[in-house]
Order: sequence, then C-alpha cells, then structure tokens
Amino acid sequence: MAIPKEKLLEMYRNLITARLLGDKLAEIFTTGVAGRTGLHRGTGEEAFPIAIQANLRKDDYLKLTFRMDFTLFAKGLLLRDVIGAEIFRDSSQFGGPRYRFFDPDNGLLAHTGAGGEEPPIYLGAAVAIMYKKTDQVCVCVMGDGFANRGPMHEAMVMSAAWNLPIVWVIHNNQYAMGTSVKKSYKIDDLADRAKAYGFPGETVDGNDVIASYEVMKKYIDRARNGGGPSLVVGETYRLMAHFMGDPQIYRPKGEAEEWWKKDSIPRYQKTLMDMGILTVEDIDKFQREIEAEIEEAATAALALPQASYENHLKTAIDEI
Amino acid sequence: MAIPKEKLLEMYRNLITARLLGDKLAEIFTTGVAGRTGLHRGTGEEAFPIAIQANLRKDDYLKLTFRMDFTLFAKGLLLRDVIGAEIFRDSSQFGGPRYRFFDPDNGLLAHTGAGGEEPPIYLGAAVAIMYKKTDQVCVCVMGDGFANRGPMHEAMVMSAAWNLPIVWVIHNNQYAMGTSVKKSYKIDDLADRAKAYGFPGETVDGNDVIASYEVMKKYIDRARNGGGPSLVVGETYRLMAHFMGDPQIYRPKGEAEEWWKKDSIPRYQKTLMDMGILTVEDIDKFQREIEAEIEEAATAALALPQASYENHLKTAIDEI
Amino acid sequence: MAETQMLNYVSAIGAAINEEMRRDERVAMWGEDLVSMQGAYGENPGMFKEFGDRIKDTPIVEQAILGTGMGAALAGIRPIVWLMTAGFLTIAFEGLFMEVGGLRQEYGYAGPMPLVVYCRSGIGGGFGAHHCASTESLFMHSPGLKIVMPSTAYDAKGLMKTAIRDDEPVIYVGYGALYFGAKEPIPTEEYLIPFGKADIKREGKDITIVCYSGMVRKALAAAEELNKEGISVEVVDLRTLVPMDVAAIVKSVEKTGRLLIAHEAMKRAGAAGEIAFRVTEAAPDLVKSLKTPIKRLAAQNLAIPRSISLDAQLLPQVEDVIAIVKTMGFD
Amino acid sequence: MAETQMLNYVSAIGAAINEEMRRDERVAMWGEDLVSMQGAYGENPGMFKEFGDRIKDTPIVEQAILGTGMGAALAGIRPIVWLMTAGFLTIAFEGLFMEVGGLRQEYGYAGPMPLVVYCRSGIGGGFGAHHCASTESLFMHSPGLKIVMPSTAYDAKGLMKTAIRDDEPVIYVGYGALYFGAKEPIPTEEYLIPFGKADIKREGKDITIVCYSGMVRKALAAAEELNKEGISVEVVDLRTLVPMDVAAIVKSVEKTGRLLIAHEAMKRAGAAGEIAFRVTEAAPDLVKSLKTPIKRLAAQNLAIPRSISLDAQLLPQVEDVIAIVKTMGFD
Ligand SMILES: Cc1ncc(C[n+]2csc(CCOP(=O)(O)OP(=O)(O)O)c2C)c(N)n1
Ligand SMILES: Cc1ncc(C[n+]2csc(CCOP(=O)(O)OP(=O)(O)O)c2C)c(N)n1
Ligand SMILES: [Mg+2]
Ligand SMILES: [Mg+2]
Repeated sequence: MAIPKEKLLEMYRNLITARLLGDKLAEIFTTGVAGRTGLHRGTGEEAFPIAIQANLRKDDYLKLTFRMDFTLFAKGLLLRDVIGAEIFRDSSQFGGPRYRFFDPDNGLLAHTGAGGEEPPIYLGAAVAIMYKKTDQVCVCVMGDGFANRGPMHEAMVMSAAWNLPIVWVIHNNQYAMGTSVKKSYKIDDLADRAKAYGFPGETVDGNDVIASYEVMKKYIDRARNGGGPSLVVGETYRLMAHFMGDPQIYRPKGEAEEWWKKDSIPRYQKTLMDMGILTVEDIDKFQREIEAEIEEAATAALALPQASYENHLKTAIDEI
Repeated sequence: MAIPKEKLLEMYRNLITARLLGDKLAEIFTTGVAGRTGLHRGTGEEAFPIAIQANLRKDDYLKLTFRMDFTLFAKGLLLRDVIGAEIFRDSSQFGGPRYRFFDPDNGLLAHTGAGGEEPPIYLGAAVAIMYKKTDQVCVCVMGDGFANRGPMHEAMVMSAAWNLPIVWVIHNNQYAMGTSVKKSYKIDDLADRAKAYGFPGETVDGNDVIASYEVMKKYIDRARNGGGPSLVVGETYRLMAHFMGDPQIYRPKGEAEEWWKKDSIPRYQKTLMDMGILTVEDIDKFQREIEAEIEEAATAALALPQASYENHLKTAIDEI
Repeated sequence: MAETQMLNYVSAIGAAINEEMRRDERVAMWGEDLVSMQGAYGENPGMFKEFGDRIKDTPIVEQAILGTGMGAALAGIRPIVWLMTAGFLTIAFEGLFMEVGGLRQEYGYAGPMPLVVYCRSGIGGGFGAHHCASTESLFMHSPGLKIVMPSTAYDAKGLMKTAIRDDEPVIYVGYGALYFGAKEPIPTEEYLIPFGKADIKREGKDITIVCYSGMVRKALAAAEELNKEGISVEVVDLRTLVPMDVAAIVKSVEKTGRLLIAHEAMKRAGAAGEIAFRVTEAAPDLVKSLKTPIKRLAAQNLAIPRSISLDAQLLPQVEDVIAIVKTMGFD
Repeated sequence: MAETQMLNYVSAIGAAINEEMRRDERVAMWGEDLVSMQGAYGENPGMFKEFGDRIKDTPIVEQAILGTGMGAALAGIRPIVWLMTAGFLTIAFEGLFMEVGGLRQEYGYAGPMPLVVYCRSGIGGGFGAHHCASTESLFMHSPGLKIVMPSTAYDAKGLMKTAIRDDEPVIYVGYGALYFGAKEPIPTEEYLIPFGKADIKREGKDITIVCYSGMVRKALAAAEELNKEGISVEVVDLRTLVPMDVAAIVKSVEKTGRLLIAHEAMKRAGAAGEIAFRVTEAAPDLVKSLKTPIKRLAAQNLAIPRSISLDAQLLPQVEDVIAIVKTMGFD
C-alpha cells in the first residue's frame, strides 16, 4: 500500500523543519536567553520521531524522548510553542503546552525528571482508552538508556496482560549520556526485549523515513484495532553531545562521521526525487519557507511570558 | 555424567524431610503456638528447591521463595532452627538464623516484606564475589508472581551488563495469590524472559528431582566458572492454598488433582528403585528416621526463645 | 431519626466504593487479586461482581499499577488503585510522591487528576515493616497528595466517597486491625465527610490528644482509664492529615492547655513534628501559654521486626498513652 | 600551623574518596557514567583512573544500583553507590528506606552493612523537582539511615571519609550549587569529622539559625546583613541530620533565646518539625522561656517546577531569611 504523496511531503517538510529548528534552538541557547545552557540536542535523530508522528492523531497519546520533544510540532503544536517550551516560556494561556511539554488534552502527559517513569503513566492513558472504548492509541518512546528501567518493564508486563492499545518504542541513538548501548545491553537486537512479554517486536532503520513510517503504521494500526501492544526499535545515532558543553570523552573517533553518512535528510531527498515527488527547486523553496517560519516563531516565542508565580499557585492543594 | 549415589540419596532424604516438615509446620500452626495463623504451605513444590540446594555450598548465596524457606535445612540450617524461624523464635544465639531467615554469613541475605525487592540485593552479593574474586555463586529464586516486578528486571539487566555469577530462577507454581500465571504472562515458556537480556534460559520439570538437579548444575557451574548469569524456570504447582485459611475460590475444580499425579515423591522413589538405589525397606526406614528427627527438632524449636527486645535495641542507629 | 444499617469498617469502605461506582461510570478500580480473591485479603466477598471489568486484577507490578492510575486519571477515568499495604506504597514511591504528588505542579497544570490510592496499614503478626508500618508521614511531605486515615466505619465510608469525588489525588489508608471489627450503625442515607475537618471523638478538659487512624481507638481506651483517675481527655481525630484541621486542634488546646500528639508512625521525622509546628504557627501565644510543653507518642525509631513478640513494645499502646499523659503536669 | 591545599567542594569529596580507596581495598564505587563521563556531571576529571574496575559504570537501573550496594555491603565490600541526585533517591526508595534502612532491624541483625549512598541536591535551572529537590526529610523517617549534608569543602571531605568508614548505611548528599564553587584551604593532613557534631559557622547572640547544606551559605549571608542592622545571628550547621546534635542547638538557643530552623526541603512535614520537637524534648524549660516561638523557613509546599523563573520564589533565599528573622521579636 503506497504512502500518499501528501504524507510523504508532509514528512519531508517536518524533517527539514526539525533539522532547522534544532539549529535554531542551539543558537538561542548560545545567546543565553533560555536562561540556562546545556541543551540536549537531537540533530540527526529527527527522522524516526517524525515518522512516528505521521501516524498519529492529535487525540492520540505520545511521549517522545526528552531530546526529541522539539519535533512535537509534527503532532500539531505551534512552532512558537515548541520553542517557547524549550526555553521555559509558558504558552498555556495561548493554547500551547504548559512549562515544557505537558498537555493532557492533546495527548502529552509528561516527561518525568527521573527518566523512565513515564511508561506506567502512558499505559494509564491506554487503560483509559480501554474503558472509554475509543479508538485512540498510545505511543510511548523511550531512549535506549531509560528503556532499561524497571517501570518500563512493569508497564510492558501489564500492557501484555491486559492487551492494551499501546506501542512501546525504543529510540536507540546508541548512547545514554556517556554509556554506549553495547555496554548496557547484551543483546544485539533491542527488539528481542519483546520476546519476554509475548508481543511482537521489530527493529527498523530510524534514519529511513519511509521504513520507519511503515513499521510504525503497522503496529499503531494494530493497537488501534484491538491487537494490543508491541515494541518497535528505531536505530539511529546521537550525533550531538549529551548536552551542549559535554566534552564527549567517551566517543570513539570517527564513529559520528560514519553515522553522518547515514543521515536521513539526503537519503530521504534522494528517495523522493527518485519517486519524482521532489525537485531541487522544491528543496530550495521548502528550505527558505521553513527558515522564515522558524524565524518568525522564534521571535514570537521569545515574546511569550515566563511562567507566572500567581498561576503556579493554583496548583497548590493546601496552604503553601 | 552420572550423579553420585550419595547425592541421589541425600536429595531423597531431603525431599522426604521437606514433605514431612511441611506437614509438621501445618500442625504446629494449627495448635496456635506460632502466634499467628495463615502459614504459606509449600507441600508438593519441594523437589525443585531441594535439587537447587544440592548444587550449593554453604558459602554460596541463596534466596528461595518465602513459601519454600522451610527447605533451607538442605543448605545446612538445623531443622530446629528452620522450625524456629517459621514460628518466630530467635535461634541466632545458638548459631541459627535470626528472626525468620537472615544469615549473611551463611549466604541468606533476606526476604523483603515487599516481595521482589531481593534480586538487586542478591545481585550485590554477586558484585562482592566479583570484587573478592572467590568462586562463590549466587542463586536467586523468585516466584512466578514476584518475578514480574521491576527490581528483578533491573537486576537482570545489570547482571548481564557486568556478567555476574548469579543464576536467576523462577519457581513457577502456576499461582501468585489468586492469579494464575496464564493471566500475568502472555508467554508460554517463562524462560523466554532470558531472551530480553542475552543470557541463556531453560525450563525444567520442577517436580523431577534429577532433571532439576542437572539443569541447575549446568548453570551454577557456568556461573562459578565465570560464564555469567542465566535463567532457569522450574515448573511445579501450588497444591496448597495461598495461606492456610484461603478459600481458593480462584482454583478450577480438578486442577490440583491433576498435579497431584505428577507429585515428585512417588516419581523419585520409582526412579531410584529402578536404578536399584532404593528399596521399599529403605523408604520405610527413612520415613521413620526422619519423622523422629522432626519430632525432636520441633520440641527443641518450641523451646527456643522469642526475639528479645534488649537484643533488638542493638540494631538501633540513634536514640529510639 | 435517620435510618441506619450495621456495617463493619471493611463493609463501610466497600459500600462507599459500590455507591460511587454506581453513581459515576468513570470510576474504575484495579490492583492485585481484587477479583480472584474478592479483595486481596478477602475483605469483601461478592461486592465486586456487579461491575464486571470495571474492577480488574493486575499482575504484581505496583509501579505500573500506581502509574496507570495517574495516567488514566489524566485521561478521563476516575481510578481507585489498590496497593494493599501502606508499606507497599514505598515500592511505587517515585510515582506516588513525585509524579502523582508533584508532576502537575512541575508543569503548572491545575486541571483534574482524580485518583484514589487505596491501601491498609497496621497489620501485625510478625509480617514485618511492609505490612505494619505507617508511612503517611512520608507522603505529607509530597507537594500534592491528600491523605485520609479514618478510625471508624462511619468515617471510613464518608471519607471514601469524598476521596472518589475529589479531583485531586488522594491516599486513602485503612487501618488493618479495624477491618473486621465490630459493626457500627451507619446511616442508610448518603453522606459525605469533607476533608480537613477533624472530629472530636471524646470531649475533655484537661488535655488534648491529637491522633488518627488506629491510634484513635487506643487514645479513647486510655481516656477511659485516665478518667477514672480524674484526668479528662479530649480526643481529636484528624481524619485527614492533608488538609489538616489546625483550627480544631487550636480550639481544643485553648480549652485544655495541654497537647499530646500520638501516632503509630515512627517517631523521628514523623507527622507529629508537622502537627506541632502548624499549631505553633497558627497560635504562637497559645503555645507559649501551655501548661506543659507539647509531647509526642509514636513508634520507636526501629523497623517493625519479623517477630510477633516485639510489635507491642515498638508500637505505642494504650498503657503508653496513659503513662505519657501522666507526665504532662498532673500532680 | 598545619599545611593546607586549596580545593573546591567537588575536589574535596573526590580527595576523600581517593584517600579511602587507597587505604582500604574493599571500598568500591559504582553508578551511572562515573567512568565514561568522569563523574556523571564531569565533576572530577581524572580522579578515577588509578582504581581500575573498582569504579564501574552501570546501566540506568537505579533500583539495582542501590540494591547491589546493600547486598555487596552485606557480603564484605564497602560500596559507594552513586545515585546522581537526591531526587533520584525516590526511584530506589523502597530499597533505600525499607531495606537499607530497615531490613537489618526487621531481622534483628546488628552486624555491619557499610554502604554510602552518594548524590547531590540543589541543582536549579528549570530541571525540575528531581534535580533540585531536597529529600532528606523523607530519609530521616527511615529507622536506620544516617544522613550527611555538608555545607563547605572542608566538611565535605572530612564527612565523606567518616561515611566510608562507618559500618552502617549513610546517605551523603552534596549540594549542587557548591560543587564548583570557590576553593578553600583544606589541611593536607588527614582529618575525619565525626557524625552528630554540629558546627557553629558564625557566632552570635540574638538568634540561632539551625540549618545545613546549601542553606548555610544563605544563612551566613543573611547574618552579615542583619549584623549591619544590629541583629547578631548565630549559625548552627548541623552537618548530619541523623544523628543530630541536639545539644549544640540547645546550647546555642540558651544563649540567644530565639530559634529559626531553615532548610531547602519543602515545608510540610520537613525536617524542621523533627528538629523543633527534639529541642522541645531535650530542653522543655528552654522552649518555654524563648523570647519568641520557634519559626521555620523552608521551600513552599509545591513541587519545584520545570521553569527557571519560579525556583527563586519557591525556595528560601537570603532575603527570606532576613525577613523572617525580623519578625522574631526585634522591635
Ligand atoms: C532515572 C534517571 N537516571 C538518570 C538520569 C540522568 N540522565 C539524564 S539523560 C540520561 C541518558 C538517557 O539516555 P537515553 O534514554 O538513551 O536518551 P538519550 O539521551 O539518548 O536521548 C541520563 C542517565 C535521569 N534523568 N533520570
Ligand atoms: C510487592 C508485594 N506485592 C504484593 C504482595 C502480597 N503477596 C504476598 S505473596 C504474593 C504472591 C506471590 O506469588 P509468587 O511470587 O508466585 O509466590 P508463591 O506464593 O506462588 O510462592 C503476593 C502478591 C507482597 N508481599 N509484596
Ligand atoms: Mg540514547
Ligand atoms: Mg507462584
């Protein structure tokens, strides 16, 4: 079943937007207006989250890795609000997510400061879907690092026992801080984790937009149709430091260079051009349009308010 | 490689002792001298823990399921002290374990009241073995129920990453309280859990003494020789209620009866008799000897002191 | 006079859950062996049948059980998650303390998250800390958790109903030794008990004992004894620790001039410190004019052991209440 | 005069660990990215090289990291387990609070279990509760955990050495904002600082501020300001919360007649309640004779948000110390 041209181009636009937005965020952080340093950059890993989101509706539940949250415009957030959240502005009064990315009404439930506490929470959304008998799904993407943690395991156990509409995803960028995935896993294919739970597991080249889209579509459709949980592993690479400023003493020389060769953008451009869907002129045009959009969004984001203390107090349950 | 006759008979003696001891404990609990009711009986599940312990030295670390702790005489505890611990007597001043079964010097580290917190702790003993460069091993047996919990998963992840001398074991008696293993696992073979970690997993008939002994020997030897972790699943059945008094409304009619047919004792007797190692007269003799031993141990156990408040205060770290 | 029925503590809780599940179909409940053993400790034979899959059994995965409660609450369900014992709350601690109790605030979300976390404390018999320990003092330190600890069947019912209707997360801790206790007359007509309203379980004029949960019974028994010796004890049952009815304590102490705070939780860093400080902050002059300094009675600073012979010595008993009251300036 | 070297807080901790690892080969350390990133936050470039596999990286499995520390400690190793932040202690909470802190007592085992659980609190910058929160008040409520929270490089070194040599489990919480702070003169000769000995960081006669960790710096800055207005502040740095040097507080308050307890942990059920109660219990007459009731200053009852603009308003600052001191009867 061929992917519609519109979908292919939408993903292309989103991929380029993600790349340029990542650069813009790095620039903004360098100027200091974010109020802190150390952005966790995701450049080079955008294809997989973009392909995931191309399969989701706004009312589906989604967690990405914290590093890839800046691609959430692909789920319908405004670019302005994405940038705003990255630099700690509060766009909720304008319909955006709250400080950072939290927006239950649009399927964003949380990042937890202790990474890896999200799977049970997102599984809870899948429980709600079961009770409400809607056809929503839940996609919970964990980094290769946090995917080792106990709460994810427990949530996977329960997802299998209750046959819940959730797709577990490991975004494998080969590193967790300074720790190579080879050191924390003694399996070559992370999708083997699924064998412990009795649901399907599949690994895909996360730098291949179309392959990622198709694999995700298969399991998201399956979950939507009552087929229950599954695990998808997207293979990509953390081209950037863990955070801006990390000297990366753990990274073998030449490794990143090898992965740059597998970068999703030239590959996807070539695919689309081979399919006759994209021309060199289009590439140029998209680039210019998106750059302008991002500029505008960045300006708007910087004008967003900081979180207000008065609003914040509304979250108190008792005397402060 | 044939199992020595002495080992086979030792296991026979231990198996019969376990069966008779289980009955004795039930009797003691019924009289009320234990000070509480609700013993978690393990009758019918003895073969697997007996076979495990036949492979261990006193200085190896071992955790059984709480239900099977009464078989710890097979690791060298006195029968008196086992009974004492089951009825809350403190035999530590006589060289026994403390209240219940806790004896670091003899490889017993803990049961945790929240079942399933033990795997990280036992893995710590394996870490110590690594640092001390001894040839001890660690065997951590979890029930099918608690084996689903997060701490066990995390410990298995770390055991693989560090290649530690530990054998993970699931004692699958098909039930966790009222929950059938079929409801909490969507895999048929629990040993598939090992596939998530990249170490070997194997399932064995836990009511078959010799098969259990051999499989455990393989993986315990492997761990002792630096081969790292593995997972063994012993299949057996909880013939008894979760606790004495539980009305067992969850148990399908006839299920227990089917499993009684697979009881380890007549099977092992037949095997040993076929091998010419055991006669009908031996069976009788062992039975009488063991009954007498248990009677004596029970009398001695009832004479053991309760835990003393003064001793207990020594565990305080600060003002009480 | 209103009609009543005779219910024990566990049936009162069951009745509350039943009524609320009938009233609001978004209410659902899950946990271990709720269905297979009719309530994990067999508390409530038959109660769950009418709700079909709205009450479900889980594998033994407490971190997931707790977390699913939170996620479902954010996604439109009103879950009651059953975590068995107050000690087991520690195994889902991060989820409960930081996420259920704090995540909304971390993100500035004041929207609803209606979740009841239900468990029991106070189960003795050598089962050790996890079954017996009172962990409420820990959760008071979480920024966003309400805490309910009823001491009677009447309160248990009315507070459970309020908990289920609350739009914010609530920890509801039953007291084990009360579950199958004597039946009490409970109104057949619906009633709710608001959070943050203490109840004077006994009036008195010489000393105020502030307590909650299983400690109330012990305080009342002690009060009975002390009364014989001419000491008149007022027993204030907080019923909810967060929010806390500080005004009720102040009012009582204004009358009695003496304050003893008693709980089964461990002494060091236990709830008593917070209670005393709240009273001091609310009524500094009152505290200055007390007849004798505030005292506390609590479990000793030791884990509850796996031994049936020690519980009584580590946990506060009726005699301990009597003894400490007598040190508070009655000569 | 003793020789000194200039070290900042993080290097002082590193020096302590180095020295102890050289002294006792049973000492080992593991956690996330200790080796790969030279200390997880890059605190200590190069420090770990000489110990080979005695310092090891783990996968991200905090429950396992903590538990292995306990098991190894029971099996003859003296582990330091690195858990990064005081907020992350909550994800291994059961293991830390109930097992490390209680299991020995549950079974009546008074034998050694030498474990140091090492982490930092007080990391701001919009990272939210887990990186910034002070969780020590929780662990004070555990039956068997010692708690160390140093406020200077000097104390950090001497207390880490004591922690490593202690035969019982110790939580050692560094204060994030101090790690790369100014260097201090540290004796080159070995020294240890005993647990349970508070340190008077500034002498004064009008009011005692009891504090610890990051709050000490703020109290000292406030004292400086208040001094200009004629209020003489004594700053008592507890250094260890369990055991607590109640006698030092009493002695100071006997002199000043006023007591303020300040911490960055959240107010409700925070450590201040315990500190105040201990003082009341130790010196009831002193408390009765105070010039003004005991007060506390703490973080507001809200989670630390994911927003850089709110931290300062939720956490106690120097100005807050000054303001609250001024309400304590200086007119
Ligand atoms: C529970 C917990 N442990 C440790 C950390 C510190 N930490 C922040 S990011 C990170 C690495 C996460 O790796 P991964 O899941 O692979 O995501 P990636 O950074 O590769 O996107 C760690 C260990 C944390 N935030 N939470
Ligand atoms: C963390 C935790 N959850 C729940 C319980 C209550 N509980 C006691 S025994 C048990 C069943 C354990 O099943 P399994 O591990 O299969 O052991 P078995 O009883 O079959 O020997 C449960 C759920 C507990 N003690 N700890
Ligand atoms: Mg990664
Ligand atoms: Mg079982």
